[in-house]
Amino acid sequence: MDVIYSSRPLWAVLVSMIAAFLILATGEKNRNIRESWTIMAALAKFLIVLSMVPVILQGKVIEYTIVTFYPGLLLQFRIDAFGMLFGVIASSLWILTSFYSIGYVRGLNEHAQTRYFFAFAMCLSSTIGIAFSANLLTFLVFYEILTIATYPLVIHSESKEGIMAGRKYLAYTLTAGCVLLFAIAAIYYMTGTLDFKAGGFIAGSGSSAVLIMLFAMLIMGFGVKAGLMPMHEWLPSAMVAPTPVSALLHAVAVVKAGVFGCLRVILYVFGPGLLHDLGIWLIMAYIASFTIIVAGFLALGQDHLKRRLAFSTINNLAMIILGAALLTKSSMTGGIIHMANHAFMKITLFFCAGALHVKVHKDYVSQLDGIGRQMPLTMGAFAIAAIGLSGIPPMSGFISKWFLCLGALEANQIIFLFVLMTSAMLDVAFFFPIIYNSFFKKPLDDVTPHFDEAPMFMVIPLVITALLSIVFGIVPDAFFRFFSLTSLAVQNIMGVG
Amino acid sequence: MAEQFAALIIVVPLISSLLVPVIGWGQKKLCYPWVVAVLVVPLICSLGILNTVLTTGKFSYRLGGWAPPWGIEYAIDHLNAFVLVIVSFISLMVAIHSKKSVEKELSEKTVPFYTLFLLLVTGLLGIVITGDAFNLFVFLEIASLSCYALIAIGEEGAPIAAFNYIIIGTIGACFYLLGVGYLYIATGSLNMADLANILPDLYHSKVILVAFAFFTVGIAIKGGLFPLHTWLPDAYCTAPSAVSSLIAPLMTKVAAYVMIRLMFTVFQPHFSVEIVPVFAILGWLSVFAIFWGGIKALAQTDIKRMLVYVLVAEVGYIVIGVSVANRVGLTGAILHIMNDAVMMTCLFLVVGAILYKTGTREIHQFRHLNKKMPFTMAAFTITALSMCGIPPACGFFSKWYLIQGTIEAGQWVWAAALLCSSLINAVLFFRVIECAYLKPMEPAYAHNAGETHGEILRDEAPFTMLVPIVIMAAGVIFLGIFSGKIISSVIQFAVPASF
Amino acid sequence: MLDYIISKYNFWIYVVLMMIGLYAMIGKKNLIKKLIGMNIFQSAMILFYVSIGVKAGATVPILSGHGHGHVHEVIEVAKYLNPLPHVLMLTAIVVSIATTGVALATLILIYRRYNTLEEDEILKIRKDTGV
Amino acid sequence: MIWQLDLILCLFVLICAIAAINVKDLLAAVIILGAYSFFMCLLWTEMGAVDVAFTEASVGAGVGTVLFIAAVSKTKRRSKD
Repeated sequence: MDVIYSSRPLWAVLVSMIAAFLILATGEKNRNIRESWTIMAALAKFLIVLSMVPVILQGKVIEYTIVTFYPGLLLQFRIDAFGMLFGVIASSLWILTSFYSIGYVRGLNEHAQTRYFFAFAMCLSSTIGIAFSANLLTFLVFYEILTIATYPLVIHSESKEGIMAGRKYLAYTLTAGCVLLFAIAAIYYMTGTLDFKAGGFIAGSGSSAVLIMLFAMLIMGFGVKAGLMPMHEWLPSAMVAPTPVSALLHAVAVVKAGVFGCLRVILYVFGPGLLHDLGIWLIMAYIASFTIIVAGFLALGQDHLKRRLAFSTINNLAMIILGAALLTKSSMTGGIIHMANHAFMKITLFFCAGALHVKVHKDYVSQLDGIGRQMPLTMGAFAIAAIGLSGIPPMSGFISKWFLCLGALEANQIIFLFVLMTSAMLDVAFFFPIIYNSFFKKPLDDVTPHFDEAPMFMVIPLVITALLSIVFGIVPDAFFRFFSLTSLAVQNIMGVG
Repeated sequence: MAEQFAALIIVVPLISSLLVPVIGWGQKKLCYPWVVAVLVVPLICSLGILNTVLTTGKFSYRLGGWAPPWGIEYAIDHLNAFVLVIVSFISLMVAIHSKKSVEKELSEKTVPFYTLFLLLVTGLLGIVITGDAFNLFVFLEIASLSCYALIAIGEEGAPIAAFNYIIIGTIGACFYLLGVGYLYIATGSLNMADLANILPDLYHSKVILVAFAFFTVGIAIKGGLFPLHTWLPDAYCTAPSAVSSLIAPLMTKVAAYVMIRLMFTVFQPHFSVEIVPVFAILGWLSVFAIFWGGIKALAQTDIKRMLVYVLVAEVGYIVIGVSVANRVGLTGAILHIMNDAVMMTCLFLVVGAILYKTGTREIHQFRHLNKKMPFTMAAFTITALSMCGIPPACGFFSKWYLIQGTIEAGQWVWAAALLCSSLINAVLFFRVIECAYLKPMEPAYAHNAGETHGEILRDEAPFTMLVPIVIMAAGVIFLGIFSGKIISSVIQFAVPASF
Repeated sequence: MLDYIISKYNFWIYVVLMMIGLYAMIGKKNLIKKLIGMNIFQSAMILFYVSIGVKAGATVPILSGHGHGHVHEVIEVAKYLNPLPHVLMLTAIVVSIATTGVALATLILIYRRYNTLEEDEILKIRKDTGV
Repeated sequence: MIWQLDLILCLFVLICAIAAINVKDLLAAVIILGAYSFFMCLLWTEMGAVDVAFTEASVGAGVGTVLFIAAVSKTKRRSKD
């Protein structure tokens, strides 16, 4: 494989970190200048990331070493197709989220906006770091920075509820960090290397009992952020955060970083071959299935819109992990592409929830009767994304579910096909009442019956993401070449494994 | 030139400390600039020494020109050159920071304070630089005596804490001296290098065993290792803030250095590992130290007292690194000597600044400190994150090596203790951060703090305090990022070659 | 066994003295008593060092020659005690008296604050005042 | 070295040490401590450590006792144990 040495990955990470400090220095007084830093950094980051896509598609990898601690122990960026996919998702959605955030915080006249934008930029910086990291150590470093950078966002409201959610979040993620630190140290001790390798690198370095233990620890560590049950508890609580944060947390950065970590562990540390030999892939798939079903049912019971979306997130993330755990070519394709598709659809849903919150201060599903007449654009986008998540063509969710189902068949595990089907039914069950109520029910008294949308800063991003999820459903390879990147990643993994 | 550095590093602060009263007699205000100026000299000397060691390898300086087995020798290798830099750098930073807090807390006693301050630094530097077992005792006592006196001039309760420290510290020093005596009986030498040559033939002698036991207990007392730490919390907590920010990070670290020096240089590692099961005991004691320190710290509402208990746990870290007795663990221990010294200094300096500005150390009264003292609190937050082991701050990397060490030694419980301790630290420090950065959880705090409801004005610590704090906080990050460089250029040579 | 004890009796004395000192330091409540114990402890240690230097039939390590360059006879090492431990103890005595001095100064501070030197009373006062 | 003398001195030292920590009158205890130091000096002289003995006599038994007496006179004389 060709390796290109370039400092572009570093700049992609640094640009938002620099912006974060510029934001801090600019402060509350010059809001427009401060926001312009965010936008500029987001655009710059996106362009840097995008400029590397063609290189990756040629089958090359881009590498940059920051520091070497020891032979085999270094902070290093290496961009492969899988990392690139995540990088593109995160950096493209940041632009939209930035605009949306500006509309949101100004619409609500939030406090501590500087801290908010600072933490936001730090989050993105570490997310890109995670996407581009070449080894487990680099991954862990950025993963922990992400943990800390998200904390100010979770407690943003500074209410009692927010602080409790923040404590819960820290308790879960920091414990996970410790478990990871131990597991990674043990892997380094056993193998002397931590570099991700398509198809795994750990095979044969220890007894199967030790390997299974390490696998469990790594999945526990990354599974916390991915909301894998029973470690999902922090995620619905973290819904007290402002909506753009939830959007970013639950669609792009934090939970996707967890999923990305799980997939890295499954596909690039252990590898399909080893997991088959150890026989833990099936257990993993069952855990994921359990999460899918239970989260679906729990979502049904939520009246708070954002909490319902949170459980839907847990459900979808588990689906991605299921795809990887089934270890077939189609299921992997489905899982990896679902990372992208879910990101666009889920961020749309959260954007809609935020728009409702800002415009009409409604947070509960039961309050949404007839709201579609007042905010047709918002609820239209909501409908598109919800339909997409349920897996109905021509939205992008269909593509990923199709591949996942194919994968379940390829793995000769019909049961997972049923799991996916059940999940789709549950999706329909908890999304469609919202769509129906908002468009067809008689409006509640306090709903303005004529067109009265949220600020355009908020509406335009959510319309864009909704449209994109249709486009990706029809042409999966459009714009960002997600499909090509996915198949390239799968090819790499299967080619070796 | 480096030869002269080795002498100057002791002589300059020693003589200058005697000149402090002379200067203070004339003009009290001149003491502070004098002390700061004097402390630059050890820093330059230690950097020069480190440079020489790195380029030409280890060397020795004969005091008064007497040849080693009889005369006192300053033997300098990578390990003590490294620790010398830490000690001299931190003492300079604390000295710079001390100006305002000494004026406020010890306005009557400025002159004795600075005299003793320099003596303490002399003692610490001497412990590190000397290559003679008895000379080490003398410097240990110089440092301890100035410590006792400095602690005794602290707040309410300080004299009694200092008295306890005197009693227990003397026992520790006497045990060390007895150890030296028994070694002398067996070998007839006091020079460390000489001892290292003679001792291997005598490893099965009971006298050596007794000496080793006395050394271990003596140093454990001085370093505050659980369960011999009982004097430590009161003594360090009641001391004036300028004093505790010097002795809390350094005294324990220097004791850890002496432990490494004795166990791996004077005695061969295989003696300390195979013939005496001391490391199994020390390791388990450290596990208790970590948990006990962490739990006691959780119970405190006074931030300085909390830090002191965290310090007890941190001593446990270093001793675990020593106890695993392998190369990577020891690397972690030596790295943690540096990292912990920097982190602890930063935290104590921050506490000193907060105490100076707000007059309180109670955590729940820290409200709005992020607005009042943004830079101080930012430094605190960075260091706190480092204590929790968040990369890329330095705490993460020492933890990484320590855990590698425990894995290599197969001590899973020790590894678990290290990991649990980061979680305990997270609870401890996020509690403070919540209090300082966020609105109060209970509205009850709102009126009893008696604060204005208007804009909270910035009221940052004075410049002399802020500069060292910011430097230390930056150090926390930089030492983390460059820890690989530090290990490959210094620490890997400092670890005994027999590993 | 008895032989063994008798032949090394000053080592035994040093151990006993040390234990007396240790007992006083830990068991006594009066702070001055603790300090007395500390002094006993330290001098016991000095006794140990002095005992190291003792040799049967040897004498004080002072040469009976007439100064430098006039030593007529060969110095027989066996005839003299080992002076090195003695020299070390000179330092140790100075250190111990310095420690005692600092401790006494601290004691006076304590007395001024609490008006007593009994440890239990001080603890009680501290507890009552809530410090 | 005369072992009989040695033994007697050792005995005195021991008695003084025990007495010093058991006398309730602190001034008396301090004086006994001075006596203890003095017997210690004799013991050391007898063992050949003349220089140590001189130092101890002047510093330990002399200065030390003076310091102790000064401290006791500034504080309480009676002790509970």
